[in-house]
Amino acid sequence: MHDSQFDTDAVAERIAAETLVVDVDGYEGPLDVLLSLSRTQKVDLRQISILQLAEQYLSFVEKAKTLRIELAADYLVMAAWLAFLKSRLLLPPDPTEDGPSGEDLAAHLAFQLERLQGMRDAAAKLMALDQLGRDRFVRGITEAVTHRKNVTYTATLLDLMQGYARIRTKDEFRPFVMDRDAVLSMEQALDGLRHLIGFAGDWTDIVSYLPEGWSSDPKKRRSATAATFAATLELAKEGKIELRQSDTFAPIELRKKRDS
Amino acid sequence: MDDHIPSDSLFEAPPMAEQERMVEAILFASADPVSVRELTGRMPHGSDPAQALVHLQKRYDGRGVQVVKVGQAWAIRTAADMAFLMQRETVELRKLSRAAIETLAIIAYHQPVTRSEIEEIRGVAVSRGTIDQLLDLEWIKLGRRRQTPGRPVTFVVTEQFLDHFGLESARDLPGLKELRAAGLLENRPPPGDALQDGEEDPSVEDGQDELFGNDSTEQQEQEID
Amino acid sequence: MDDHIPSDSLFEAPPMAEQERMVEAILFASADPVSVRELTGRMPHGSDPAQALVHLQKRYDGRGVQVVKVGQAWAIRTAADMAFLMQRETVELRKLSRAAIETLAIIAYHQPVTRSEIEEIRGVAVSRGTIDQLLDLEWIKLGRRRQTPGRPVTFVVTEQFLDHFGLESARDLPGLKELRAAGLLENRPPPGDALQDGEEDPSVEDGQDELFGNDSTEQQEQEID
Repeated sequence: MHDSQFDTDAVAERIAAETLVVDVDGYEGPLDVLLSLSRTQKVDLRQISILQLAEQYLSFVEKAKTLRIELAADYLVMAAWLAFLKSRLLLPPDPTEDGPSGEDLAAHLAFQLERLQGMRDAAAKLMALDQLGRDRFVRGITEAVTHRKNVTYTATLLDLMQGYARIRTKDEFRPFVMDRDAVLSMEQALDGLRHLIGFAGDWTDIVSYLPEGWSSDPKKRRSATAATFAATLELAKEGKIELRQSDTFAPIELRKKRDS
Repeated sequence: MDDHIPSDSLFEAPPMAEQERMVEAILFASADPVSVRELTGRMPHGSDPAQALVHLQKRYDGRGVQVVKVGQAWAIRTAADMAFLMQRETVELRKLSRAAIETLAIIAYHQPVTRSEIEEIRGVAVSRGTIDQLLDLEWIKLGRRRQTPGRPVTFVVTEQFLDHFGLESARDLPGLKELRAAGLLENRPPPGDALQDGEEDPSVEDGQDELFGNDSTEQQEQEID
Repeated sequence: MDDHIPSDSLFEAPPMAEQERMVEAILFASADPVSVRELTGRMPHGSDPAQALVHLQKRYDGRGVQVVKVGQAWAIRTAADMAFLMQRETVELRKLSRAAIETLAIIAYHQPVTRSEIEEIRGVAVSRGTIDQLLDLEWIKLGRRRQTPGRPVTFVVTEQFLDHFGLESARDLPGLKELRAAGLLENRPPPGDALQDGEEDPSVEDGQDELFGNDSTEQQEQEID
């Protein structure tokens, strides 16, 4: 009799333990476990005994431990916190200790439970509303709004000017190569000088060697002067002529090298 | 503003009865809610769709289909008591997990709400998948960032959410008043955390104000601005 | 047949007003027109959808949507005179392509100008489409034929062109020098040019002439003569 009674208890315990295993999986965190446990007190959440709840939770965790159920860290954190809360609630307040009282902490936990329950109820009410596609339906035959697109092309005067400038600038680079009527190249100057140095017996200002028509126009004169000067340097290097300048900005003079 | 007065006199708006027909035609043609702004854009110049909607809504009162307001938009939906006729049209709703349903409710009732606030209420971490699923359903979206350290994003419910659950605005959520009266929508800081949470307090109260004070849609528009 | 009589008496058919609501909801939500037979199948036993349809059709008479018979089935459709609401005309402003702008600019600055001249100036072929687009926009038109072998057509800009760009005449187009002063030249001119510009004021004005004169204005004047 006794034995069988013991067996029955053992079976019941095992079933309870298995239920617990299943339940742990089903729980949405420690607060959810607390909320479920609070229902066993069969009182309004506002009248709940937090102390009793803390004990229930701690025994839940103990049971899980004996059954070697791995509880997630947050369940253990909650257990530790509830153990602390329990001690706060049971022991007379220590006047030297700062921080919230056990009652404050308990009240907050009660608030959290009530709030979670409130949200659960709200979620249920929400899902019970007339949902689209289940209770209420949208139009079956819809008409798409046809978009007639009228494309209007636009351009501003600025676009036009930039476009033109773009083309013209492209042009300008071409003439830079071809359009050399105002530029005397060193080769041209050199060619001219080679012919002329034979006549340069004495010191002569290089300006007098500028080709015809290159001395009046300032732009042409500048270009021709530079080219001619470069050409004289070349000829001096070749040893064909000698150059001299008496002073800064004084005329540069050349003469045929006598030795050659 | 000034443009309006001369143009109103230049182009005479159609009679209100005609405007009502137009709104009716446009709403019937669309499965999605149509905003008053869009109605205005599609109707002849000078039309007053908001006024026409009032007439139209009254006309469909008690009919098999209803003219309903969804946020700032309007739609025609079958009356809920006709659902039994609609087996053929019934859409298989994606089965939402308990976590997803609770998270949705928390966002709806507490919006704008941050992820850590959701976690604080549920007492458990919110998985990325849950948020993703709700975002995917277009029932929630990102609200404006909370002006607290870290500037966390907030979540708010969408017009599709309102449309799906047949709500005109988030203020019409069932049981909202009771929850509020019971103080359960307050973000009450845990005792002892006072310092840390004290900083957040103003913004928390902002959140409440946003939910009850302004329309959630208005707030969303502010965000866009 | 015999089955009918007892069942009619067993299940009372809903009132006709309710049946009308049902038909309304079904027609609204169905993706396809619904036959009377199907309505009968979906509605409560003893219903008379044909009769309900008559009522419903009358109710929607003159509304923005109509209850219409499509073959052997019924549907709610937009009233014919509301069709205009289902079209949305949008005017899209699109920038003219670079090729078109350049071609237009050449025509404006060099008119009258032949296609091969445009190509010579641009350095690339001008597509037929570009010219067509500009003709289409009525910004260019055909000028008189050039009195050269082949008598090629020339292009000139139109009144509409001047209107659009706010010009009194094509001669009001800014010259190269002004473009450069306005910083519109993308590439810096070669150094030699800058010198020229700086020193030779008369030649600058020459430059202007070059712009209009050299190739274009002279031709233009010849043509006009």
